[in-house]
Amino acid sequence: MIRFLLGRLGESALAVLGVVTIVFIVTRLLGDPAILMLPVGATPEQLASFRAELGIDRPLVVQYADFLWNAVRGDFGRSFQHNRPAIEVVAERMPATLELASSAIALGLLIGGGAGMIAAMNRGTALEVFVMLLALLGQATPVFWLGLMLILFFAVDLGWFPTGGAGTFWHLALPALTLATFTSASIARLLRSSVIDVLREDYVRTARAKGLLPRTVMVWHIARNALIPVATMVGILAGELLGGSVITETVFAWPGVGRVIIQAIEVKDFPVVQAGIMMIAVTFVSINFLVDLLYGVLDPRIRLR
Amino acid sequence: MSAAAASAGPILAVENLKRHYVTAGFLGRGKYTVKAVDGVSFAIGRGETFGLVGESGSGKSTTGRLVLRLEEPTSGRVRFEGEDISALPQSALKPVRRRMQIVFQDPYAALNPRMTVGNFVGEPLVVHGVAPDREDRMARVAALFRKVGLDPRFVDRYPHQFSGGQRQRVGIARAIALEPSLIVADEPITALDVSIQAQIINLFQDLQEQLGLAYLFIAHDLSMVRYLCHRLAVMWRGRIVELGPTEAIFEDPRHPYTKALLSSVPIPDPDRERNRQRLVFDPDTLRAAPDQPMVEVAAGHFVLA
Amino acid sequence: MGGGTGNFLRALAASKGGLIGAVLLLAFVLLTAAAPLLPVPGPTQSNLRARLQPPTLSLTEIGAHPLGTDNIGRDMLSRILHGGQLTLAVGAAAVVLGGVVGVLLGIVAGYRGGMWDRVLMRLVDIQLAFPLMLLALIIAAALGPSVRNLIIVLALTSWTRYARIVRGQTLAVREREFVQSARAIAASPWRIMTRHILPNVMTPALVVATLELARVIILEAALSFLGLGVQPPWPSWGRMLAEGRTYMASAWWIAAFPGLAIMLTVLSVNLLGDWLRDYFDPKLK
Amino acid sequence: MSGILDVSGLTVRFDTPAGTVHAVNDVSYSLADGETLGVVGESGSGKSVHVLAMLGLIARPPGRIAGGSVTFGGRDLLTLSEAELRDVRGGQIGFVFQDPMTSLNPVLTVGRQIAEPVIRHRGLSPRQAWQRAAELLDLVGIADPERRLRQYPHQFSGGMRQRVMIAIAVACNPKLLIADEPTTALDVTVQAQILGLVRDLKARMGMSVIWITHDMGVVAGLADTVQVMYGGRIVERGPVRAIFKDPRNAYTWGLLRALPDHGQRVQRRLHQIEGQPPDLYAPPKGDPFAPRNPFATPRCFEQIPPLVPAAGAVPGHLVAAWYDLPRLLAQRGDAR
Repeated sequence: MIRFLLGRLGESALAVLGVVTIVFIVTRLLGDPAILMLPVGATPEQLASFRAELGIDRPLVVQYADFLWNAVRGDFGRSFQHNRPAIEVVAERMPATLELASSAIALGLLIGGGAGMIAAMNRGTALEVFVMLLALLGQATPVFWLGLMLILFFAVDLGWFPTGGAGTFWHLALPALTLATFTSASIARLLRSSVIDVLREDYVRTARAKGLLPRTVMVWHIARNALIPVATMVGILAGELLGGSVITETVFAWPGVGRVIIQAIEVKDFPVVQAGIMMIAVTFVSINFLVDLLYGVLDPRIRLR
Repeated sequence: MSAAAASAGPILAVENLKRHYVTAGFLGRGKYTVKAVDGVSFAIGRGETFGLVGESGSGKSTTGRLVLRLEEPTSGRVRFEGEDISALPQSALKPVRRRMQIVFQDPYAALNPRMTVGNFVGEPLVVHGVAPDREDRMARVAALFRKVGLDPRFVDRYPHQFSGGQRQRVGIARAIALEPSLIVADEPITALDVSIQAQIINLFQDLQEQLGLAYLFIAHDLSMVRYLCHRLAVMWRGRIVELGPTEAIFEDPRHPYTKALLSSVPIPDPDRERNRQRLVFDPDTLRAAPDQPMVEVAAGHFVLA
Repeated sequence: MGGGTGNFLRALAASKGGLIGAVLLLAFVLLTAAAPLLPVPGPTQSNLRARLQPPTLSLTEIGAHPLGTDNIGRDMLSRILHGGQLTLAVGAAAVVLGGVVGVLLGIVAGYRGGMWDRVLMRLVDIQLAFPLMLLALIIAAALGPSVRNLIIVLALTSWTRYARIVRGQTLAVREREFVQSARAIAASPWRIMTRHILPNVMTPALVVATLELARVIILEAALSFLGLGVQPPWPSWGRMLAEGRTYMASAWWIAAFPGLAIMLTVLSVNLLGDWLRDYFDPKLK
Repeated sequence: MSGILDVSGLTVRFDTPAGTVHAVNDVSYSLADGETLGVVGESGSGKSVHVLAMLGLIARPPGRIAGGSVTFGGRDLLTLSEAELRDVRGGQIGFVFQDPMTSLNPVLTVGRQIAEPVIRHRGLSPRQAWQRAAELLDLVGIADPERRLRQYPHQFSGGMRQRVMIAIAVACNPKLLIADEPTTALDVTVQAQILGLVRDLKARMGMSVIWITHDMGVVAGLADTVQVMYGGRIVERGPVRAIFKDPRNAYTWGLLRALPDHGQRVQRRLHQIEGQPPDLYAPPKGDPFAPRNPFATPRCFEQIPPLVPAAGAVPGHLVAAWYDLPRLLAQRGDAR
């Protein structure tokens, strides 16, 4: 188990390093930041001094090392839009994003887990078809469109919820539901097929041959095993969810990191874009690390190798 | 060794062959070595059937794959038709592969499900440029089909349209396509129904007569081994513990493991089976030194003492 | 697919979900492909006198707009059909591009093992540690919006899924005895990879492709919604949705219909993909 | 004829997209108290399916019991409700399956898996059940039971897992133990140990055993009665010595002849049964073995032979054949 943990920790660190590298490469792909960031009509002298200030006149390797070191310290430069360290701008939005994302994943597990179990336990019935149809629709619905439609009906027409912003539970409800739709649909579908796979396993037949009660078979022999692939999936879904939060936040004017990133892209405030992306990527990697721990807890074959 | 083999020298001579796997240990506590094959030596004469017998984990299949260089030996030598092939680079093995072929255990995994059986049997001819002309090749394939007792009209079918025994015939047809002098048969009847096993064993016998083939017959089924093999070697934990003429080993087993193994085989005769004395064998009492030589207890009958 | 095309089509016809998905998808493909030939106004042709007209939902009224018009009087039906053309083409191109790259790398990594495998799988892990939406976002922002860049971005988010599945499948197939048998007859690695491994990893790759098409269509719409995809005036479903946002309270149809189009397309692809997966699943046979 | 188990006319079908599989056809037999019945057959012979079906362990659909009755403890198992059947399974009838690697739940401790049926059927507290589980591990010859109970299946070897499966099967002192190819996946030395263990347990606990296998050698040593199945039917049944020494069905005879003779090594050709197993989607009109049977008479192709006492054989020796095998063999001068 310790070996497993250390291994996963190493992989997580490597993943973060990879993210830093991608961000570095992409920001260099953007072209000359000096031209992008200074107003049109800047003199060559101004450009040169700006480049020197940013350090982008030095060799790429040096820039990369510098970028890495700064990233480790959380220094992504100053946001010219807000005129303060980019990391600060992002960090203060982080709680809002986490609130939204964790509500969505909790909601997704609840709805998706329930729907998946209901579908698997009622195989061949109209109920299964209905639940799975809902799940298919949930996976096919674009997040931003769903958000807009929810606003249209529940906020604009019915006036039950605010159209945007944050603060109260009522502000959270619609964006969390929007974001949770895809997650719950995916979990429901995965759990159902996972349960169906487990039903074919020999050990389920053994459990039934022991004359165990259906409830015991369901909980301890089927669900317990069927949850293992779902646990892996939660890590991947977290990625979809964090990505989706960018859009959801934009649609609902939710003051989170995603919205800041989009706004920063529009005005080319790259320090903020970098800091925001790093923040989300690190969150994602951490979630996956936790999911792997959970995986080890669920599956003794991993724990006790 | 049979008289014919002695005159021409062995077709295959294996000397002190080893295959060790290094596996990561528990809790990162260093590595440990699995000695899958640990110093195996034997020779097979032309036209001879040599049995390699052992239970799972004895290293018998690995030995077969090492002989064919499908796996790389850790140390030791394999001489085929007088030539040391253990040091040849894979690219230089092509001519050797014409003379030495393999038949596998599982007739379901042994055929490419996406290739017609005709193309599958004809593939060696293409690879070795034996019959580049398609018409010529298909004529040869038809002849091979007849030789192994398959209807040549089936060449355009896919493997899933055949039963286990027929698939095994397809595998054998492919193996003899290049007219080899040695076939490694890796448990070729284990996965077949009892009523089909005899068909395949008889086919092996017939082909040996017609083509002068030598077999390295790997098996755990001792009754078929006794029937088919001229000589045999018993493997246990990566080493040969006893080697000799088949009858000598069955009539007068010397090694405790051989005795235990022979006494474990159920006899399809109620009277003899019920009076059978099963010999138990305690592996912990036996630890041959790593380089201990085998002792000749009778003509050609060797035991690891 | 040894059973032949006949069996395949018969099984498709016998399944409810698969058939609905296939028919729906085919209808979308044909309708959008035929959009220029249909008797609708051009997608960029505006008519300020007919702006924000509500849908008539009738195909018989000559000169009417069945799905209404947008804020500058462009016909919604025409825009949806033409936008779909682009969405489907971009999606298909990205899925094929990502698929070719991913399948190729997956096979090489799985069959060759060693360094190839380690490097490639590290790359995949790193990229998967990056929420795809964000990856697409920064790359789209970096490369600038254009159809070509859009395809590249989408393919870049897609190849890892193929590579992962195909590599895993290759590892399994590599141990199958027919591959050993191919090595035993001295078949070249190229021959083994193309004749023995590729055909046996194509079905999982095909299943990935359909599920990826669904994902890529949504992602494309999202990027266009954020203004990082297809550029105006050419219509795209995501873009139309973004434009409709402003008029949501007064003209719901501008945002509703493109979203519905996305949903139905993705739904049909997913239905087809689900069925394909079940059809090829050896456990179900 | 009344024993612990009476099977009468059991017929099982599988409805698949490719057609209906005639898996078990009109199978009838009776098992006496304390008897060991060896059921021999190849894949597709119906030997496993028929016992799984009678205890409701086949998937329905596609499986379907198309007829018959199975009397156990005075009740017809086929008419019991699922809840009543659950009380029988694991309590009065214990099961051991073929593959010990996949038959145990990988995420539960071995102790828990042994304790489950004891809690369920004997109503013991978890603590008492754990105690019983330790006794059972000891009974099946696993050393250090207290520690082993807390381990997971992947920490056991194949033979040890099969011992655990046996412990589970006999946990509630069943009247009947059904073993479905329990040693097929094991090495021959391990198989010998398991066979010894089952013989030992049977002597101690006095249960009846149905042992399903394809290995004639295994039944020779274990069974009182042998029942040979082919194409979903019983083709021959009788006391073990009679089956081996005086086979009356050409399939049984062929099977025995196809095995190498253990007595001596003669380089003769093995007797081979020609052809392929029957197509269960479209079973032949007559005797399913007829197309592969060198002794087949025209009637064999037309009509299914009933299972009747063999002429001039020991009591209880039944055969389904239209031909008189001993006479035909004598004509050929080929008696075994």
